[in-house]
Amino acid sequence: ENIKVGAILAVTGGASFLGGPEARSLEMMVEDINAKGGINGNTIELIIKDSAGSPEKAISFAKQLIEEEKVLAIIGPSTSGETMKIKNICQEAKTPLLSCGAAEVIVDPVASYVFKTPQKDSFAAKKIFMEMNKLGISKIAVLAGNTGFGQAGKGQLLAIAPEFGIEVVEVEVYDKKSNDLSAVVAKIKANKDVQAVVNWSIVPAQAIVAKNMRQAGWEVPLFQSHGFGNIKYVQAAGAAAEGIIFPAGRLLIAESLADDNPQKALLMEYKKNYEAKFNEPASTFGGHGYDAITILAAAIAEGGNDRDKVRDAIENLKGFAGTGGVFNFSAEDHNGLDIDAFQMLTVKDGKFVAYTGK
Amino acid sequence: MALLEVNKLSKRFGGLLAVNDVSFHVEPGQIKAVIGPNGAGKTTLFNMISGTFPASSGSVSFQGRKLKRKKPFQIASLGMARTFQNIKMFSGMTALENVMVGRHIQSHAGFFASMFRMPWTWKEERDIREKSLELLALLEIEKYAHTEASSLAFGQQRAVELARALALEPSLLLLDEPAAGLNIYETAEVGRLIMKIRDLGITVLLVEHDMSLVMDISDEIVVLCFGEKIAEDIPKNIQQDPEVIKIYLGEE
Amino acid sequence: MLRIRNLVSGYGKIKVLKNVSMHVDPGEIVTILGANGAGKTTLLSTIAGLVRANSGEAEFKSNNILKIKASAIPGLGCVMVPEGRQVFAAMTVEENLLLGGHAVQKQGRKVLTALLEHQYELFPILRDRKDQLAGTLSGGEQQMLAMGRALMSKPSLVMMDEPSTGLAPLIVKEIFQIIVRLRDEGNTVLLVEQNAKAALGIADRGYVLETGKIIVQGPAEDLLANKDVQRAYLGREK
Amino acid sequence: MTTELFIQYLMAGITYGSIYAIVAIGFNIIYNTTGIINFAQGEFVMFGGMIAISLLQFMPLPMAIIVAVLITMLIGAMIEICFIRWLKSPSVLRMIIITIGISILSREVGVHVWGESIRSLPYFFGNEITSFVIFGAHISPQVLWVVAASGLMVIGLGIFFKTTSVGREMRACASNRKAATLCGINTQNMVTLSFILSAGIGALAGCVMSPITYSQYDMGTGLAIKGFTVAILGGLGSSGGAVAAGLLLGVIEAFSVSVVPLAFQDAISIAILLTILFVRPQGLFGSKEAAGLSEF
Amino acid sequence: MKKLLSVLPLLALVIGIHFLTSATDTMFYLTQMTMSAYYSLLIIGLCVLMGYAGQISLGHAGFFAIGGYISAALTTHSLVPYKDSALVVFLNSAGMLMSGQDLYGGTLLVVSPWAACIVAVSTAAIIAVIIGIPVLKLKGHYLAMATLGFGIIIYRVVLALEYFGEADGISEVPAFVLIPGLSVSGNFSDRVANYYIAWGLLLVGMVLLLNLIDSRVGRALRGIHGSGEAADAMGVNTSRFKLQTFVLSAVFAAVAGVFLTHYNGGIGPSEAGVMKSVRYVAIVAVGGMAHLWGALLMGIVLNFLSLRGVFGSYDDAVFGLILILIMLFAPNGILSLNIRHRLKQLVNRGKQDREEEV
Ligand SMILES: Nc1ncnc2c1ncn2[C@@H]1O[C@H](COP(=O)(O)OP(=O)(O)OP(=O)(O)O)[C@@H](O)[C@H]1O
Ligand SMILES: Nc1ncnc2c1ncn2[C@@H]1O[C@H](COP(=O)(O)OP(=O)(O)OP(=O)(O)O)[C@@H](O)[C@H]1O
Ligand SMILES: [Mg+2]
Ligand SMILES: [Mg+2]
Repeated sequence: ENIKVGAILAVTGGASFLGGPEARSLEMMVEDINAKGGINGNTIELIIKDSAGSPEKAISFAKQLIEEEKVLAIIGPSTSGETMKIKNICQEAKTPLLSCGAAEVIVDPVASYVFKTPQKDSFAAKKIFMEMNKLGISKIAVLAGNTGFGQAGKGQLLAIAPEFGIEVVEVEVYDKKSNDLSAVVAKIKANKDVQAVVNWSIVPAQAIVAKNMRQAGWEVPLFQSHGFGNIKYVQAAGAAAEGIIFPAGRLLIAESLADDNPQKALLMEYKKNYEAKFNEPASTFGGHGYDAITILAAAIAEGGNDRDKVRDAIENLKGFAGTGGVFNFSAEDHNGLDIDAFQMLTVKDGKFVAYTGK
Repeated sequence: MALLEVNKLSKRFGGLLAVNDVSFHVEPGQIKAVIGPNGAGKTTLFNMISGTFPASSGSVSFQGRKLKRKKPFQIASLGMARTFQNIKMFSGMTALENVMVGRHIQSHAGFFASMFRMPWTWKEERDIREKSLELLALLEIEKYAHTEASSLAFGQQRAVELARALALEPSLLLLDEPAAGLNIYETAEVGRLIMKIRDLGITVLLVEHDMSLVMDISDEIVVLCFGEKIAEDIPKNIQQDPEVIKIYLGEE
Repeated sequence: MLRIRNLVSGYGKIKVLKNVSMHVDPGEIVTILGANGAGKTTLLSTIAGLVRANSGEAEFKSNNILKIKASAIPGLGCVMVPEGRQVFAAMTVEENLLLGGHAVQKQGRKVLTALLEHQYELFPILRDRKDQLAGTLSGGEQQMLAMGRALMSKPSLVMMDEPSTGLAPLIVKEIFQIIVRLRDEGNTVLLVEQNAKAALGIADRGYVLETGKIIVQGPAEDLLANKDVQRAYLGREK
Repeated sequence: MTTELFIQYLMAGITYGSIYAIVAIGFNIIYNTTGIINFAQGEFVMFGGMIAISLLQFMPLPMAIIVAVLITMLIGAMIEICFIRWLKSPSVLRMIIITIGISILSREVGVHVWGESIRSLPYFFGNEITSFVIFGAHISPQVLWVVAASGLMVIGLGIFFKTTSVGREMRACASNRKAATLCGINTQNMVTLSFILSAGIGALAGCVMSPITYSQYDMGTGLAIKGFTVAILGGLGSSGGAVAAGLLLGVIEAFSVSVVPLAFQDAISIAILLTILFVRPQGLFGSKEAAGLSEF
Repeated sequence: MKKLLSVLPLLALVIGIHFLTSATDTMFYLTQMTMSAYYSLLIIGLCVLMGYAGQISLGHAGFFAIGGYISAALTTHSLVPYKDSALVVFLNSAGMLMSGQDLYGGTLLVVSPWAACIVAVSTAAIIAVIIGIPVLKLKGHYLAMATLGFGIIIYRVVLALEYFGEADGISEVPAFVLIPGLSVSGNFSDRVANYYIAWGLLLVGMVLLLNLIDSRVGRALRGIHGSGEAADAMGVNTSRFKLQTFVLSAVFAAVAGVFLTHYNGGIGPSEAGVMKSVRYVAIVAVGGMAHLWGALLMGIVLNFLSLRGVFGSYDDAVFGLILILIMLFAPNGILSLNIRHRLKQLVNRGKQDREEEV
């Protein structure tokens, strides 16, 4: 039997650095699954629709995939804004959706057919704040890109900071296409209270923030979000990337994990295969796609070609190791990751390494 | 009372005084001509009268009303129509449609009435069409009614422009070089037309370099030179005015 | 100097010129008369390369000009003063004139400056307006500018398309004097005019073009005396 | 505001401003010969940067930049020859739509050749964290490269258009092509030349700014919009105007962060520009007459 | 009357498509047909502005967004926290509010869609008047830039304001109940009704615009396009007509925005983007500028193809290619490629040639 799986990803457009690796990971994994004889003898037919990050397209594609292609489930979209537009559509049509969007509203409140694979922003924020507590930092500046990711992260940072006794003294949102942020860096640098900067975005401007801070001769710690999980940004920021601290899944430091880590084997394999096939470094974004398709595959193995059964199977999945962490889904938790999914990393000599504190 | 009164009108472009303190008036039913060397300021004068740009100083009254700060379309709707030295057709529209635009101020249908095609607009549309066809017939170009105006020959375009101006049912018609580019037969034809227009009760003020036309049809002539009025008189006297001969007409 | 044989030309499917043959010899003024739409402008434009000929021959100083790009023709010494006022509206008068000197630019600045001076002498008004944008000149001034611009390239053949249109009588006379003067200085002029009488008055020879065909040709005096020409183009005496 | 902060903002403004100015000048060059706005101008900047980055693997930096500029010029010429040259008297809107199409296609070429990721040239001097200090403000030396490069281009082009005959001829083509032909000017070559020139300038800009702003396949659109805004505000066709307007926009942007949230930066700066435009409809340095005479 | 007749074939076609799809069990096509119809409503409005009044607008996505966003925000942001404020009480008693329950059981008190629609469209109209007065004084490229600037400002504002959902846009917009039993919503069950609502609106718009251009006002507009100065001299109040047309097209755009937003159940910033505006202008141009039918045709076809994702990741590339090809080979728009006319011309030419030979 042929099982159709739909995917709506921002392969082109402003969010292509998410959708691109996601789509490639999906293609690679589906090829892999089918080459191994499919799931219980069923091959998977993957239909990728490129939304270019536009919600209206995502809506159109969701309806198309559900009714016309009658897909079993939909993977994606890449961004939270798009996901939120089709959340109800999938829910109404009782089609499982495995979003690669970051925002927590996707799974909170829980819609029974909607899941997401990227780690929760709130955990990333908490992880950062925990680190700050250790370093004795209490006054920070928050920068965010004007993407859904940046917006959600900024919201979490502002909401959670008081819990950790941290005061946010400056907040700025920059354009996702910004190509120089020296003015805004100068502005927050002028506030002498600022002890550290948290930058939350998924766009290349992350590297620019780092550069402009260091060029300004400003040496306070720079924290980034898990959106920094792409070695290309480190290369782009060059010398300025050194010492950046950020939470991320363990994909980026797979080599240095202990051998008994449940994620290690699959991380190494995914990384190796991806890098060999596409000749570019693997990123955590591609990992979100990888997680979505492997979770779905596991659920199909359980529930076959039946939307409801697959939904139930995902909800019952426990202890499932993915690139983002170990997933434990439940009726209340449609993300399934806890704060341990994150590990604090830093950049040393142009490479990601585990952060061990000062 | 004069239909049009031009009172001490001046226009300055940067350092250039294109029109300098010019006064004259046009009586109802007259054909009045403005002549003068190239660059004397005739077109500039016309532009100020019709409101295309404001005068630097001086005033224009039309039908006893001051035209200060009035926009061209407001002046047009008071009953003053004009043609242009370089013909300005509405490109992309037929000759008939060109003339129909001329009926603009004589009709009323606005945005909503037009969009919803109110019943009362039907009659108005019909009237506009009929009147325009009449005018085309008057100028003997009815056979080009449905030809695109800007693809017509030069002379025919002039006729369309004239018909369009007449469609306003103006009391004063300003003509800027109506015979330019026409041969003598066509020029004479234009002369006859202008007389015909006058006989309809329309006053005419024209700029023209073709002296055979000007001398034949105009009742009075104003001569401009370097922006200043140097003479105003009936044609016979102008023809003999030594200064006008010196700077404009030349010796025969 | 210029020799045209069986020229057929027009716009797309419309053939405006149907088998036109004519010639211009060095040092003469040749005028072409014709009603509106007869094809006079089309004839000049074809010679100037702006309109592609369908068939026929046109030879200028033993160059086959039908095969030459329009932009290369002024370099051979054949320029056209176009109908209407095709000045560079957004540029100054002096820049307009300098552009006219494109073809002689290679001969150096001196030559160019001298030519510029020459035009200012011919048309003193242009000197006064030399820094004004050409688009704001009066109709007559623009016409003079267009002529001056054409003369800047020291052409051996000047084609003028209705140069007197829109000009004051005095200036018209002046223009015609200039044309005569050009001839006297050894230039050759091909003149298209509505003002048939004045044109024939200064021309050596003339052609009458009607609906794309030459119907009468001959020395100017003959044309002036020709009954048909009189009836059609000269009209009543003033 | 402290002097230090003031200088910091000012330098940031000058950096953005110079970049906008160069793009705007690229627009002006083509506008001056054809009377159209080439919306693919931003893509020339992208090509310049991207090609130089790719070439860097085979040659030293100065070589890579020179070759990239030359290749981009070639691309400019190719675009003109393929899409523009053979059109007979195309309308302005038609040309604009064609250039928009070219811009979209160039972007697609970019993404398929170089992928969606960002790249950059190395800093000409030092690296990402090098900076020097004036009045307490920290400035990256690359900023000086950008400012110097744009300054040189502006002066060079100004001289070129105002005083050289080729420059004058290029402007004549914009004003009246038929008349230009009658003067013996090969209008088609002039147009090709203008594409080559503006492609070259765009490419050079793309190289000097790459270390600061990075290069990415879709960087052109944003630059084109800013450049277009600046070109209009300065008065189409005026390079001096482009520089003034570019610096003005850059400085407004830089200083605006001190009063309004960064998220509103563009909205504020463009609102200011529009206000200026309403007061001076021909742009800062455009002549009123010229604006009135060039119809759309 | 004649104009009414001219859209009858289109009406027949609309009904025909419905029956055809229902007979072949391909009703899902109606989803994208509905969405395209709304975009086309904007496009025909823009066509009158550009083709007939000769005024380019590179900011029309802005008006679409004003309509869509205001309607979405008013109908989704709950007024429960303010339910005792005088304004809310007044609105409620005026019947302009609507209460209900959200998907997860919370109570909602929001502005009713009819009221929101009226507010949204009038806001668009008022903004059009305010910016139209100065903007329409500009000409050519200057006008293009000013309208582009307006579009950017709107884009930035929706992206920066939390009220408009920043990067995520607004989701979970309720259905727009036009009359009881007939509502604009994306529910699968309402699809046929919505297809007819959208096309009904488009047809009415078309009739109105066709009436307009063939009237005193339409002639005046075309006159302005042909020669502004001459139109002025004919007594046409050019600035007023330009402004009225600008406002009219803004209203068309806003109405399209309101309806499509309710149909999609959400709106995102991509609808306000500059590239959208450029796209609309380009579609009008390839339709043939002063060619309402051409604009309509291209509006439907191009949007339909794009929304169906026919060209996948090459959507933009194909669009660019279409622009170039049509502008190179059919500069007067797609309808100038009229095959029958071409054939006729060929035949005629053949005849003519023969005549000439004789
Ligand atoms: N917008 C303008 N800016 C500067 N000077 C101008 C402008 N318009 C006209 N002029 C100048 O004003 C003078 C008068 O011009 P105008 O067009 O009125 O002359 P005219 O009498 O109509 O001449 P013609 O018979 O040649 O048409 C001319 O010298 C002209 O150059
Ligand atoms: N670009 C064009 N496209 C199509 N037809 C044209 C074009 N230009 C001129 N014609 C037609 O060619 C014919 C000859 O025109 P041409 O301009 O050569 O006449 P002319 O003798 O110069 O007339 P005039 O005295 O009015 O200047 C006319 O019927 C005209 O309509
Ligand atoms: Mg005049
Ligand atoms: Mg002619």
